[in-house]
Order: sequence, then structure tokens, then C-alpha cells
Amino acid sequence: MQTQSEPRALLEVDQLEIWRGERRLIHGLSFSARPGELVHLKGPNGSGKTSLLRCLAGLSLPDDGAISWFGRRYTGRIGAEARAQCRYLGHQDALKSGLDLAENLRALQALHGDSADVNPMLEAAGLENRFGVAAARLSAGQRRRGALARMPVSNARAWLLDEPFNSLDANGIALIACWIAALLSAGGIAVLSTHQPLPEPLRASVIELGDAA
Amino acid sequence: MQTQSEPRALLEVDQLEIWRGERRLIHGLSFSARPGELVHLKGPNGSGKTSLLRCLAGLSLPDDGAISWFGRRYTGRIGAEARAQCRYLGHQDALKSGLDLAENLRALQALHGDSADVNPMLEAAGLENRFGVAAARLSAGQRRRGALARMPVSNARAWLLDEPFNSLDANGIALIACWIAALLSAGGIAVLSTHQPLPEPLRASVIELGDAA
Amino acid sequence: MNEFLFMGGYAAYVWSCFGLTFAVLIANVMLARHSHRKILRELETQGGKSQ
Amino acid sequence: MNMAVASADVQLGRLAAALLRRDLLLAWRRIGDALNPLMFFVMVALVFPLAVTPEPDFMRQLAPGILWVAALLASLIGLNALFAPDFQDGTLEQQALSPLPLGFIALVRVLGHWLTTGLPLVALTPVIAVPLGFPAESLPVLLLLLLIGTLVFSLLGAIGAALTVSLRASGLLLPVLILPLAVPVLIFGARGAQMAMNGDWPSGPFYMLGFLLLIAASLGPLAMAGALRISLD
Amino acid sequence: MNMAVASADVQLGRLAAALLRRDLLLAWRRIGDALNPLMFFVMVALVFPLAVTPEPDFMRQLAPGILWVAALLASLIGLNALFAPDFQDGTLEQQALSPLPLGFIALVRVLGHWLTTGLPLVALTPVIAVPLGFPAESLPVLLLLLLIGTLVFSLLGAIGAALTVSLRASGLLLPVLILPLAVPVLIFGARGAQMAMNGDWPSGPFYMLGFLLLIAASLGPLAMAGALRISLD
Amino acid sequence: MWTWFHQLSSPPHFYRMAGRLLPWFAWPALLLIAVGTYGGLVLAPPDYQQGDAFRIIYVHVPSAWLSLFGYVAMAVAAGIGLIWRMKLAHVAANAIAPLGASFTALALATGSIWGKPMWGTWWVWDARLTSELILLFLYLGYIALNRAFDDRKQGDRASAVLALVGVVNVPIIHYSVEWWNTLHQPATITKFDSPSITGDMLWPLLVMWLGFTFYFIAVALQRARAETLQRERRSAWVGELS
Ligand code: HEM
Ligand SMILES: Nc1ncnc2c1ncn2[C@@H]1O[C@H](COP(=O)(O)OP(=O)(O)OP(=O)(O)O)[C@@H](O)[C@H]1O
Ligand SMILES: Nc1ncnc2c1ncn2[C@@H]1O[C@H](COP(=O)(O)OP(=O)(O)OP(=O)(O)O)[C@@H](O)[C@H]1O
Ligand SMILES: [Mg+2]
Ligand SMILES: [Mg+2]
Repeated sequence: MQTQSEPRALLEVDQLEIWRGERRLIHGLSFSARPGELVHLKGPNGSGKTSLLRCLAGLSLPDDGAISWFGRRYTGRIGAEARAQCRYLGHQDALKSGLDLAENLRALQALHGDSADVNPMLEAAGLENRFGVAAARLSAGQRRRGALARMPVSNARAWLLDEPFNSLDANGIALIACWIAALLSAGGIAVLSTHQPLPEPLRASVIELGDAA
Repeated sequence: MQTQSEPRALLEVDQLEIWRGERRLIHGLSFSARPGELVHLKGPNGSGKTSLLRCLAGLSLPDDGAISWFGRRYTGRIGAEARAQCRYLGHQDALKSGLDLAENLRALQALHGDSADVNPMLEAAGLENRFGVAAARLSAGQRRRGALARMPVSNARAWLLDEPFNSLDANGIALIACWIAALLSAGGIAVLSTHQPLPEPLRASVIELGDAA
Repeated sequence: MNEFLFMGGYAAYVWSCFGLTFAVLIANVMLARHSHRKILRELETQGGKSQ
Repeated sequence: MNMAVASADVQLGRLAAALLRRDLLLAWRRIGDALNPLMFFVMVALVFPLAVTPEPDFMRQLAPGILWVAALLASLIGLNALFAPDFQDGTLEQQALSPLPLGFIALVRVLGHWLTTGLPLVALTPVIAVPLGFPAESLPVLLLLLLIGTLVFSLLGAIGAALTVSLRASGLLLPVLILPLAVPVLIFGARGAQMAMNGDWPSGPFYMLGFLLLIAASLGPLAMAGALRISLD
Repeated sequence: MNMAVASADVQLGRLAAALLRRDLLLAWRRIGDALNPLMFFVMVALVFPLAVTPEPDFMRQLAPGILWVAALLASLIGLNALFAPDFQDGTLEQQALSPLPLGFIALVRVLGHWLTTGLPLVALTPVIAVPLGFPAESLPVLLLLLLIGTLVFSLLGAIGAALTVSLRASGLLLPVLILPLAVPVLIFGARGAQMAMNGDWPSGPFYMLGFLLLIAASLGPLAMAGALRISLD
Repeated sequence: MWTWFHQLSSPPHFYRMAGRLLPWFAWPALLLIAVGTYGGLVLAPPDYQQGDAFRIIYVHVPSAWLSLFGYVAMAVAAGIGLIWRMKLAHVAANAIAPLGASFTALALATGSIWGKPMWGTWWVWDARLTSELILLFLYLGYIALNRAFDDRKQGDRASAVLALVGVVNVPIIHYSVEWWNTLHQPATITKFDSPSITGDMLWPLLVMWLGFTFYFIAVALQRARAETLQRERRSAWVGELS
């Protein structure tokens, strides 16, 4: 019985259960994210953050429970209309080593029908002098920045980021933080997992996942 | 004109110069590491930490200057006798996704003629319940722990670690820190690059690399 | 009887066919039952351990 | 979301273009990989005339079949490189997350693969067919047959590649999965080439190959999408 | 350090063993996978009668070619996965850092590939050769020929694979480097097989194959090490 | 209906039900095969042109039939497993695969043994023979793929996709091979045309056919039960069994 004052949740997780191999990583997990809300998945290595994010993105199916995106409830595969409004970045940068960042991002954008020009973001990420360099020749941090640069130019309302700050330097982290902040203030949501303290000015509702080594 | 009191440096870098593409990343860099010394490479993304580490390891050749390992001076490729006493771990974990950790590490150990049993270290890393699971099924942090576990059981006197703490949780980092501390107290040296603050009890001589984005 | 076994000169072919067939049929049954027994035995021992 | 649906076809077009551009770029920057099948194709076609040294007319009888076998086996070679790289570097995940159907994406990727392997192979055929004693005037028919046939081979092979993408050593397993499925194409293709060689128009084989292409192109995407999703899960 | 040098040969042995174990593990997770070469071989052989003609005497004439084509395919298939994955997941770096020569390591890896594809195929040859009408008494000669041939194929293919790993090394080297060596193997191998079939001893082909094996085995490690180093630098 | 479906998809229920069903297939199978064998070997008169060699038909044809039936059944089970994510369907498919493969091998073996006296050679490139051989490879491919995965769920679903692709192809393969066969009619094969089977030749064949089918179902059930236990090892209800 929600009042008009509080907006509807964009993401609702209901009694989620996830098994991997013989182990039950997650069970009875429920939470929701309203517009402008940031969810921070915490937990030791192997506690199931990545598995959870992959379920939310629709890459793998939960063994039980339901996920609601933008008011639609999915017990099986996440529908196309939800996928169209989510962007996922995993541990891997999903960059082709043979292509430069712009080429890479254009190819990735096409997958989601984004068409905005990425170059401004690449410049904002301090990669203006890396245009035309194959991704294989970029430093780890530069690749990470590049991979993240397609988020702010997308028309998505939800970002799912798995350890986005990996191998980023201080102002790289600050940059991503302000991109996320912009998304939130625009009424989007983000779910991210990281072992590092959240950078300013981000405030998040924390989800602690049980520990397995 | 060094006195007997201070031991000879295991690693000496002399006027090193490294170019990548048409950019000069590093020039005139000189430093040395004595037994028990830890070197921390700092610098923004793309400043050349990985490039430097790869030169030290002998994966790529410096464009100018010399590197001395264990008293031997190399201007070209690092010699086999030096490579035998160094271990390098880059951004990648060098694990075959089809094999489990023990199988992986045994194969890697053989490359350097190490023969010590890795299982104790894997247990120390809290991976005892992951035996027999293919590396592809491990979490990012578990893979990183596993990749690092071959260092302490090696008979090497120098470790070169490129962002070892990536995707490790708090006690993962503490674990690696104490492995490094053990190496140092045994008279070895380590050169590592990381964007995170050094964990206790490590003390390092910092090398600041010039900034490029 | 003999000439039944003789199969009008085709003994080798006919009997090898039937022999082969029944061998395979029996083998299949054996395999199925064996694997079932095996897993049951494993469970017994496991149960013993767990108690 | 309505908007998304409305402009779906536009998006499909843009997506296909982008995917093809990407794959052709990659192929161009690693042209070596694209060359393997061609080399194999040439060598297979060479063995029989050069090594077996049959009399020409005997050779001419074998030519169509050999050409088709060579084409089939050659199209198997590059296959395990079709999805595996994308699977390893995480691109495949992103493709699976696209709101547009994964089957369509896979289909376009197969097309790209065919453009870089199958098509050159067909283009190379005359160089091989003529020495084998294939009459030059009926070459166009042969090429047309091969054009369709290699497409089907690529589609079938892609299903196998999608099924084995997450396996480390798919090596000899892939052909075992594919070859039985490819038999009909082989039969009709070879027969068609035979007829073309004798100078008559292989309408029957054309119908059959077209039919097979239709099936492969309509059911293949479903199979590939399913297989890829399974490999990612 | 002296110690390291002194026990170098010991280490070489242990290293080779470990590398081989790794590759065999990757190739055969289960013993059942050892069946794949058999099915592969039979399928490839089955394809010919379907495409060409089942007439026994024709098949007999084709037999040598068929056997060699199967061998070639088996040694080339999955070869582009010999170094590329190691390059992507960083294993190649570690191999390059080993105090032992990279060329030796690459050689062992090739051996591993051959053990999982070439060798089983040679061992299985009789299964196909005899039905194709190959005289049993001349099988040993055939197997010996194939043994050498598959080794050369694997070596050459590995050089190609090493070349295509790197972004810089132009794949165009591939045909220039590989074809001139591979084609003679194929031709002489098949010729030798035919001679064996007719019951005479193929000394010529043997010399040729041995010679080519020498070249490949001596030039291979250097070429591979060079290409791999380039790709890492 | 739906509840029944759901029940069926619950391992313990299936295990018990299969256990109860088993005898109802096993004993009739035994009886029918015994009767059929006797009828086929003793009662049936020799064929006027093949003599007693034709008696091979009583094992050959049922095997050949089951080889096809088995593949379709496997594909159907696999499809159900894929669509309704029903673990038990995958179990069934895996139980059928080796069984079907063995009958395919039997059809090939008995067929070629039969061919020796009939055509004077072990193997002729006849359509049914060739397509049977290919069918065998479809089976083996399924088994190999299923075993190649170290994650069982993945293996099941991947090989299920393969089975569906295969079942679409089986008729196409058969037709194409028939067509190919008409072109390369080997001179050796003259009389693959069926001799007019009279009633007293026919009934043992039908009995055998029924018996083999029952046998097939019984063994498949037993294999499925074993695999169910194997997979549910960790679960509570299995614990209670022992
Ligand atoms: C789909 C697979 C097969 C089916 C459905 C099948 C079915 C049959 C049937 C119904 C007959 C009886 C017709 C007659 O009396 O002539 C028959 C006869 C025969 N089959 Fe098969 N068969 C199959 C595969 C094979 C194979 C693989 C072989 C040999 C390798 C084979 C060899 C024979 C022979 C030799 C006969 C006797 C032919 C004759 O009567 O002259 N069959 N088969
Ligand atoms: N198919 C599988 N079989 C067995 N175990 C699996 C499988 N897939 C994942 N796991 C296990 O699931 C656990 C969760 O992995 P996950 O990647 O979700 O953890 P994580 O929270 O992301 O850890 P990290 O912080 O290191 O990234 C790990 O212990 C992993 O070993
Ligand atoms: N072959 C090359 N051609 C052009 N530029 C290159 C090449 N190789 C590396 N670079 C550039 O060299 C710079 C140094 O890369 P390096 O990986 O050493 O940085 P890093 O300090 O490790 O950064 P990070 O903190 O992100 O890991 C990067 O800007 C990279 O783009
Ligand atoms: Mg993770
Ligand atoms: Mg770096």
C-alpha cells in the first residue's frame, strides 16, 4: 500500500534463490530499488555477487524467486523490454583487442540500439589521446574506463556494474562515481559490487551476502 | 662506494627508458631494491606501471638503460638465471579455465622448476572447498587468490606483482600482504603496482610514475 | 534337431545374429541393474558415515 | 518500450550493419585466420590429381565429389574460432543481453564468417575445378551450388560451434557433431555438380539445397541462441 | 643459478611432462573423449563415398588421398586454438618467463596437440584403410608414412598459429611459409601410400617426408618462439 | 493433467512410480521375446528364396525399428526438458541414448551379417544401411557432447539442443540417402525387395517387435531410476531410501 509520495521501485527482487554446482549461494533474498537509489552488493570473495548480478541482468536464471524490472515480474528469463533499459558490465571489459575503443563501443552500442556519440565520454575519461589505438595496447585502467564510457551515453535507466573500480586510479574512480551520481539524480538506479569503500558522493543501501571463501 | 654493512641490491634499474607507440612513458628512471625491500609503483592509469614491470620481468625490452638482477647487468633480454629467480603475476591470472586450481598451479610451477606442494597455500587462501572445481567456475577473487598462491611456494627471491589486490576482499588483501611480508623478511624483494593504499604491515619505497591518462 | 541347428546351411549367420542380439539385450539389463545397485550401495555407506 | 518495438526493424538493420562491420574489421586485421580454410581447400583439391595420378577421365568423374568434400571439410576448420573469442572476452554476454533476439545476432555473425571464409572459397573454386577437368562453361552453375552449400555448411557448423563454445578442447568433437547433419547437403551438392558437368541444369539439387538452406536459416538461429545461452549460464 | 643450469636437463624433462599432462588433461577430461578421433575418422571417410561414388574400385584408388586428407584435417583442426587461448589468458607470458627456452616449450605443446589428434588417427588408420581395400600387409608402411606426415602437419600448423596470435605479424606470411612445406608432404605422403598399396617400398616419399620433418622440427621452434615473443612484446 | 505433470516432474514420485511400473514391462517383454524367438526359429517356415537366413529378420527388424523409435523418444524427452526445464526429462533422454545406440549397432551388425549370404558382401551402400550408420553417429554425438561438459545442467541442455537438431535432420538424411542410392545402385544388390511375408512368418515378427519395445521401455526406466538417484544423491528423500 504505497503512497503517491514514494515512486514505484524500478527493481524488485523477491525471495531469490541461486544455486551454483552443489552450493546454495543465495536464498530468500529480497530487496528493491526506487528511482535514484544505489544498491551496493558486499560480501567476501565467492559469496555470490557476480552470480546475483548475472541473474539480475538476465544472463542466468534464478533457481527460485522472481525479479521485477520496471514493474514487470519475471520468474524465468528477463524480457527484452527490460533488457533494453539495463546495461551490464562484468569483470570482463567485453572489448575486442583488435579494435580501438570507439570501434568497440559502437559495436556494443548497436546491440542495445544506442546511437549517441561516445567520443565526448572517452575524452571525459581522459582517453582523447588513445583514439585509434587497439584495445590490446591500452592499459588495464584505460580499458576499464573505455568499457564504462558507454554507460553514460546509453539511454538505460539501470546499470549493473561488477567491480567497476577494478584497476582504476583515484580520479578514474571519481569520474565513474560522478557518472553514477548523474544517473541516480536523473531517476535511474544502479547495482554495483565492489570491495573498495564507495567514493564520494555516493550513498548506497548495502546488501551483505553470506560468506563463502 | 657501498660499505659492507648494507647488503648488495638484488635489483638495480639504471637510467631506464621505455617507449610505447610514439610515447615515451618512462625515461631516466633509476632505483634499486635491497633484500627485504618492497617497491611500490604508483601512477595514474596509463603511466607505465605494467610496461615497467614487464621490462623488469623480461617480457619486453627497454628502449634504453639497463636492468641488473642479482648483480648481473642486462641491457637486452633478461637472462635465464635471473628469470629462474623471479615470479611475475600480471593483470591476468594465467589460469586455464578448463583445469582446477591445483592442476593449473602445478603446470605453472613446472615452468620455473618449482616442485613444492601448492595445496597448503590454497587452503591458507581459503580455497580448500574449491578443489576440483574448474577455474572457469571460480569467482574473480578466488581465481586471483589461486594465481597468487604459487608465489609463496616458489623458491624465487623476487616477486613482480601487477595490481595483486584486484578483486580481492579485505582478508584476501591481508593474506597477500602477509605472504609478501614473509618474502621480505626472508631477504627477498617485491615490486608491486596498485592503486589502493598498501595494507598493513607493508612499508614500501614508492616510485611515482609521470602521469598520462 | 540337428537340422534345426543347421539352419539350412545358414547356421553361422542366423545363430551369430541371435547370439549377438541376446548378448546385447542381456548386457543392457546388467548394466542398468548394476549402476542402480552401485548407487544404492554408495548411499548405504554414505548414510553410515553421516550417522 | 513501444518505441523500441516500433523501430525494431530499423534497429535490426543497424545492428546487423554494426556486427558485420565489426567482424569484417577483425577478420581484416587478422587475415591469417581467414586463410587457413582456403589453404586447406586448395590442398585437398590438389591431393587427388597430383598424388593419386588417375587417368583424366577418371579424375573428371571424381571432380564434383572431391570439390564438395573439400568445401565441407574446409568450412569446418575456422569454426571453433567463430564464437569462442567472443565467449572468452565477454562480448558474447553483451550480445546475449541485447533486447534484440540472440538468434538474429548469431545469424549475422555466421553471415560475417561466411563472407570471410565461404565466399572466398567459392571464388577460389574455378582455379581448382578447371585443373580437375571441370568444363569451364558449366562453372557458373557449380559456383551457384557451392554458394548455397557453403552457406548451409556455415549455418550447421555454427550450431556445433555454439554447442561447444564453452568446452576447452572442442577439437575433434565439432566435426563429429556436424558431419552427419551435413550429409544431405553434400549428396545433393555433389549430384548437382555432376549434372552441371554433364551440361544439364540441376534443378532438383537446386530445389533441395534451397530447401535445406531455408530450414537451416530458419531453425539454425533458434538452435544457436539456445546453445549460446546454455554455454553462458 | 649454477644449480639451475646444472639441473637444466632434469628440468626440461619435468617441464615437458607437466606441459603434456596439462594439454592432455585439457583435451581429454574423460577417457570417453578418446573415442572422438575414431568417430571423426570414420565420418570423414564416410563422406567420400557419399559425395563421390561408393564403387569399391574407385574407393580403392581414392583411399590414399582420403587417408591423407583426414590426417591433414585432424592436424589442422583446433590448431588456431593452440596458442591463442594461452595468449589471451596470460599463460603464454608465464611460458615466456620460464628459464627454459620458449621454443622448446612451444615444441612440447605441439607434441601434445599431435598426441591428441595426429597419433590417435594414425593408430586408427587400419579401421578405415582395410575396408577401403588397402592390403593388410602393407599397413605398417602406411602407418609409418602417416606418423611422419601428421607430425609435420602439426608443426607447420603450429607455426601458422603462432604467427596469427600476434596483432602485428601479418597473416600473409602464412601461405608463403606453410604451403610450400605442407603441399609436398601431402603429395608425397599420398604417393607413398599408393606405392605401399601396390606393394612396393616408398623409399622416395620416405626420404622426402623425413627431410621435411627435419626442416619443420628445426625451423619450427625458432619460428614459433620468435612469433610468440613478438606477440607478447 | 497439470498436477500429474507436476508430480511426474518430482524425482521421488517418479522414482517410486517407475519402480512400480517396471515389472509390468519387464515380464511381458521376457515372455514375448521368448515366444517370438521360438516362433521365429522353429514354427515359421523357411523363406522360399532365402531359406532359413530370413529368420534373421526377427532380430534385425525390431532392432532397426527401435533404433529409430529410440532417437525420436530421446529427442522428445530432450525437448520437454528444454522447454519445461524438467530435470527428469533430461534424465530420460540420457537413459535412452546408450540404449538406442546399442540397438542401432545391432541393426547394423545383424543387417550386415544378413547381407553376407544375401548380397555376398558384408556391406553394400544401400540407403537404409547408410542412413542407419549416420543415425549411429547422431547417437554417439549426443552422448559425447553430453559427457563433454563438467557441469551436468549445461551438458543436459546442450545435448538436448543437439538431439532436436538431429531429429529434424533424420528424415532429411534418410530421404537424401534414398535418393543418392537410386543413383549409385550397386550391381551386387538385386533383391532387397521384401519376399512376400506370409502370416505364419509375420506373427513372430510382430510378437518380437512388441517384446523388444517393452524391453526397451523397461530398461530405459531402470536406467532412469539409477540416474535419478545418482543426481539426487544429496537430497533428503534419497537419504531416507538407504
Ligand atoms: C533403418 C534401418 C533398417 C530398417 C528399418 C531395416 C528394415 C528391414 C526390413 C523391414 C527388412 C525386411 C524386408 C525384407 O524382408 O526384405 C530388412 C531386410 C534386410 N535388411 Fe534391413 N533394415 C535396416 C537396416 C539394415 C542394415 C543397417 C543392414 C545391413 C548392414 C540391413 C540389411 C538387411 C538385409 C540383408 C535384409 C534382407 C534383405 C533381403 O530380404 O534380401 N538392414 N531390413
Ligand atoms: N558451475 C559452478 N559449479 C560450482 N561452483 C560454482 C559454479 N559457478 C560458480 N560457482 C561458485 O559460486 C561462488 C560464487 O561466485 P561469484 O563469482 O558469484 O562470487 P563473487 O561474490 O562474485 O566473488 P568475487 O568477489 O571474488 O567476485 C564461487 O564460490 C564459485 O566457486
Ligand atoms: N604498442 C603500443 N602502442 C601504443 N601505445 C601503447 C602500446 N603499448 C602500451 N601503450 C600505452 O602505454 C601506456 C602505458 O600502459 P601501461 O599498461 O604500462 O599503464 P599502467 O601504468 O599499467 O596503467 P594501469 O594503471 O591502467 O594498469 C598506455 O597509455 C598504453 O596506451
Ligand atoms: Mg565477482
Ligand atoms: Mg597496468
